[in-house]
Amino acid sequence: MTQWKKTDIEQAMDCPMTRRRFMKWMTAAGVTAAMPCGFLVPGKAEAGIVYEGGYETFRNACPRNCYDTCGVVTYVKDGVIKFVEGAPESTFTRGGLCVKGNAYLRKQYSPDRIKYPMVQQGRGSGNWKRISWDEALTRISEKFIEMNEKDGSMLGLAMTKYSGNFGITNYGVEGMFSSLGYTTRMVGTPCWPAGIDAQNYDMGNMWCNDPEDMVKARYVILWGVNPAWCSVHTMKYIYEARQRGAKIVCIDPVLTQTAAKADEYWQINTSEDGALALGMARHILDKGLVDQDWVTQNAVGFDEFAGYLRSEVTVEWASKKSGIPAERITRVAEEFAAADPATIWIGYGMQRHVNGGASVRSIDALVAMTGNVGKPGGGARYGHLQTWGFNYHAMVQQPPEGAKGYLGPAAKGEFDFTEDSKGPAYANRTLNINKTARELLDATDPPVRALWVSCKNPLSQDFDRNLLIEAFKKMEMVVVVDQFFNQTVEQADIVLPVTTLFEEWTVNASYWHYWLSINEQAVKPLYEAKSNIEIAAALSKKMNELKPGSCTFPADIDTKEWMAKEFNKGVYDLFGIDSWEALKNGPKKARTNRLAWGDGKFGTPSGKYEFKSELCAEHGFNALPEYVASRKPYDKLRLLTPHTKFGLHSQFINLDWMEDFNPRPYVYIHPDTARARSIADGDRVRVKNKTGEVLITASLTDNVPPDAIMMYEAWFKNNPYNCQNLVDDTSADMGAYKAGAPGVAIHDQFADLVKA
Amino acid sequence: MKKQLGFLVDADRCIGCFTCAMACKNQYHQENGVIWRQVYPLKEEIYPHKERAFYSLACNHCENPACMNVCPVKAYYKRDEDGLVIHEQDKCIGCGNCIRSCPYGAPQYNPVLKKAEKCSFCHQRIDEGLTPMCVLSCPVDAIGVIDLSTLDTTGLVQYAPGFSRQPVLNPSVRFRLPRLPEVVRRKNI
Amino acid sequence: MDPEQRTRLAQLRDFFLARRAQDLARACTALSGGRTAPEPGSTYWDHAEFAFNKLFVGPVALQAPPYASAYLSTESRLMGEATLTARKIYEMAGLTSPLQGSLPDDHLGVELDAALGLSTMAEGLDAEAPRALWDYFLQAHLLAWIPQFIDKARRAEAGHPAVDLALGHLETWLDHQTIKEEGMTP
Amino acid sequence: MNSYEMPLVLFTVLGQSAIGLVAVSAFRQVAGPDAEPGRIRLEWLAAGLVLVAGLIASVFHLGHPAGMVRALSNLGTAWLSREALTIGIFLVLLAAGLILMREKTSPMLAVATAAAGLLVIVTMGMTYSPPSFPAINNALPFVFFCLTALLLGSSAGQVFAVKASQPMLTRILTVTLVVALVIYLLVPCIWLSGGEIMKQTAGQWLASPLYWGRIVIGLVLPLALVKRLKGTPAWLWVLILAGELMGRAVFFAGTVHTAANMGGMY
Repeated sequence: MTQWKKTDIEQAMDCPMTRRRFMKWMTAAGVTAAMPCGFLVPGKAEAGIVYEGGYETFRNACPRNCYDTCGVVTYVKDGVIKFVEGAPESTFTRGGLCVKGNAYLRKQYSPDRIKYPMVQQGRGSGNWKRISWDEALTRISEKFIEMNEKDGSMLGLAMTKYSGNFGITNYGVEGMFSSLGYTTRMVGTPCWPAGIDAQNYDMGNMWCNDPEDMVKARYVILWGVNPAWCSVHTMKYIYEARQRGAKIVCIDPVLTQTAAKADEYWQINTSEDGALALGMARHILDKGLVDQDWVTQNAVGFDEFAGYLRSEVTVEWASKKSGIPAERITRVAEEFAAADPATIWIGYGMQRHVNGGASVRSIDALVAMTGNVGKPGGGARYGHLQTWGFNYHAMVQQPPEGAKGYLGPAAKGEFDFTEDSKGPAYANRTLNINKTARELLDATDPPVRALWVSCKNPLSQDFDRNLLIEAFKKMEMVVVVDQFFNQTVEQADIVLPVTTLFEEWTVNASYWHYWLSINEQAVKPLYEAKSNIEIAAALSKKMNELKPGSCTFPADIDTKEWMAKEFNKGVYDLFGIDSWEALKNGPKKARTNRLAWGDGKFGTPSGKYEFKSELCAEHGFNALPEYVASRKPYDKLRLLTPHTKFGLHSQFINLDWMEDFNPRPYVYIHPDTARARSIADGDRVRVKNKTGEVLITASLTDNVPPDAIMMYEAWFKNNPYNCQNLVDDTSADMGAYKAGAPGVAIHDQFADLVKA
Repeated sequence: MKKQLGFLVDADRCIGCFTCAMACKNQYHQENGVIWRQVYPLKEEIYPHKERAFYSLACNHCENPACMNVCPVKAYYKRDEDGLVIHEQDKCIGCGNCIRSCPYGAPQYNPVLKKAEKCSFCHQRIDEGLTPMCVLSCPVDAIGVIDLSTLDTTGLVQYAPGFSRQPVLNPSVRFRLPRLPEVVRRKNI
Repeated sequence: MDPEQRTRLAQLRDFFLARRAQDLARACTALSGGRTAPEPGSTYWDHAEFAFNKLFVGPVALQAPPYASAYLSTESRLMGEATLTARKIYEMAGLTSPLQGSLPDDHLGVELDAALGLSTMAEGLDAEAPRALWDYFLQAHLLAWIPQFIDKARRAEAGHPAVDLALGHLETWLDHQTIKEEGMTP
Repeated sequence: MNSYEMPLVLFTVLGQSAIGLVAVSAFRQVAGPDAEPGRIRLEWLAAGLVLVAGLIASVFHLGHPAGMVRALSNLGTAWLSREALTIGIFLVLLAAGLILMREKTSPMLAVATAAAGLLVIVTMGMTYSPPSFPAINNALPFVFFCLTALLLGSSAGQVFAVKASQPMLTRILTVTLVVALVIYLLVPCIWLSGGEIMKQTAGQWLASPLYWGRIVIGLVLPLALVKRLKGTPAWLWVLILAGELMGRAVFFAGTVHTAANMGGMY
């Protein structure tokens, strides 16, 4: 709907006749002589491919860190994306996207995109100079080579990357680092590690049923999860389950949008989920509602667990701890045990506590003792990586020979499927990504000199932001690969423009549903943007130019070929396709592996569900899913910093379309708490704690309990708001076993606030 | 009763995710600030939990539309075959009378074109047998296309609380009211 | 358009297509007729480059995007209808951008370069078709967005004398086209 | 708060003032003391100019003024079209009056023009009372507009009236001022007992300095002056006009639209 008035000449321009008449005049007058243009060149008039309605359609996949990972159909005309839509073939997303997916055009064609490699004269000064890719890679390579000579290894180079872009070929960043030698890696994840470890101790792996089978459930407990905001496409299955007679219970410290859609909502005392689950387990035990056959056949250690319940746990104790009245606990426990099948969806926010892993184990135990594990419509749903069995060809690269590295065990991230390298004792130096600031500051011999940031926005997402600013100051060089000028690029020396999902070949799977989507390159990368593997190839070429043999990453690559190299027979069999080309006419669904533990063969050492896990004890935790106390408050009010529906971590919220619906951040306070501090709705308030402070607008609501305040993590375009000023880097209990580092207690933070 | 298309706003299924509002922007690229479909949170007097229940509303394609009646230059017409109220933007002189007179704020002012514009029920898509983009994009089927002449109105209400009662206009929209969860609050605070 | 105007246009094109300080220095010295501009390499031109990048290049959110469709589309977007119209106009004149698909065709530097080409062709004898095309490109395109762009660049927070110089010349060149237009002299 | 819509404020107030002038002068001719009715021609000319000024102001309100000529195409349902028509009729009659007038118009023409003026005010009243403004979705706009006409008609009329009929005009002015004062003080209170939107409208009006400015400068001060000076000074209409303009600005900006409270109480 542009405001071009259709002048007559414009119509004339549309019709080919005028163009032909014009061309005829051109040749006749022989004007192809010296053209004064210095930039434009004589054009060759071959017509592009034109499809029905003039659109070429491409298949893309939203690569964000989201349960739904939607398949996308992209409509391109004249090399410009005109329209995006959900892929209709997927029964999970059913042709729909979400508020963020529908805003993709504003990301792709925003004038604010980072266009060229640029270098900052003085970090944080805001003075940038444009440089060519060659110059940028030369500066970077010279720095890497200098570090290698000074330290004798590449350990001075650190990489921090996580879930900004889950396209599988983006593991080429890890591959680039491996090809440079043994480097320092920020390993682990702030997202879900404690829950992964818990489910590994209980069942041998994190594996959930196909969410589409939730319609078969007769009882659904949504425990600390908010699908109405973070998995909008799952809500229709929850509604369908209710349609068929299921009861929906939501347990969450905050009255979320999901809670408003449940039949019954329990406003639990934050981080006391373990106590509540154990209380329900004790009641089920007393009422003799345990599924004894299933337990004896499929589990070990139940008797010890029952002993623990009888001696240590009572419903009254659970009620006092969780704040939920005892008669409620007993009634729902009985309903849950009686319903067949019943399921519990365990959210990621729920395990971001110092006792997160233990809480997940006690909820798993609740599902197991009622025989709901391995049953369609049942299960302790958390997440899965069944559909991630790619080759990781981009990630697996060999270090240059003679590369020296770190002597000692190397932790592996949860997405690192490579077997443990049996080669020389050298390994990468792995630091805990959840303590990035502290680790970067404390690392010695060699200290971390250079930081490479890709698929991550540390200054919006990492914890103890003031300490992280100090850590950045210590770096001799910071290279950031990103699409927009966010708070991390602000502190970068060199920024490299990276492609959007429409400009690179890759493939995407989900950790929740069982669909697989290809991501075709729909348009040429705008300006001088390159995808992560193209950057790796270019860097390798420059490194070997300056110092032959210093980087083993292939120098020239074809990104489409590299995408195809990720596929293997396992993937083809799982999805019933013979080549990735089959994904060009729509996402495909996995044909098997969709019923977690359906065959009763668990991945635990005993091959059974382990109420009592020796492995867990070995790793320093309780063998039984015992109650672990929550963190002692270090300030007056609990501070919750969950996710907003308008963004995904720090992406999308800066787009002008999104600002129409989500213009500014708020801190949500209970009216009583606000009145005690004479704060009115809409007042500017200062939220402070030992870590830092945030200036923000107050919004009064009883959705939050009186002893807690809540603000959403987000990056607004020109707004210094950052909730990470308040979140310290205290670890969660579990997470090191499967994710390489313990999780982080994001919601175990406390603060106080005062009228600004 | 003649065929009259309208929107079914199922506030019980609606999760206030704004996908419909953004799908409309993705389809028509309106100017910044010009919003054809807006997702209105219900105030606490109507739904006790703040910003936890919504009405997704665009144009209600009324039976007796205020915009059409007050427009001095007849820039609106109501299609006979399905009762959709369509705005012919090239006739519009930007007097703002429709914007002032529509109780539901459907016509919006386009500051660049200096004209009014509003939701057209994606009538081009309706003519092709497709559904409007907002309806198609909703992940929980909380907006539907209904034909008032054949609609079974059980469980539906025309003037939901929070939606201005205008019987003279007779808006072609029906609501299903949001449910209330049984809330169990902590007692030990 | 007389030769003096044409060289001015070429200098403006070089200015807005500049990649680094030296390009800016060269273009500016040419624009100011070689008068005593500070010698290249001094911090004057670094600051010019910093301001130039804040306004037109990045990586910070642009204060004055130098692209037609950032002003002529419904939202400040790139690769909009205006870009494709510009591409079609170049095609009509047998021209194409070597960076088509990566650098939006309606970048100010590219459009000024096209203006150079089209206006030259329009000078031809029986050049009825090119004159119509040049006239359309000037009236319906250049005059539609460049004044808005100049205004936005001037009101922007980042600024530098070198940038103001170029904006001034761009404005005078554009006014010159309109005056000639009214006069309808060929 | 909506936008102040200054063009509409000027158009409505000036239009109504012109109509008031003509109506009062017509009344003076028909029912005034049989001495000569004063400088009628000048008065009607002034009224004409004021109305034209109002029309020019209204052009700035349109996104595309060129389309104004088509504004009559929806006479069937649009009060705005009817308003344009009645203004046209009023202008024609006014012009006729000016041309045919010797030292005063024929009473028939004077009354006809005044009637046309009243018709304009009726159509204006209907145009500005749509269902989207519950507080004024009634006859109130018509009442407000009549008051504006009478207030300015009787006060500005002094300038043209002959000595003999000035007391009559002063009486009309005083009565209208009192009525207006009562209405403008009473209406927000009535709204406060109405629906949510009416309450919000009352809140906006009472909180607006312009509302109180109009009460003091536009009504109370003139009333006091007329009482003390026992007559209407020739310049009094300036105060009244200022009051009316302030009042009309509140009328447009302070009246709450239903769309502003979607999802809230009604």
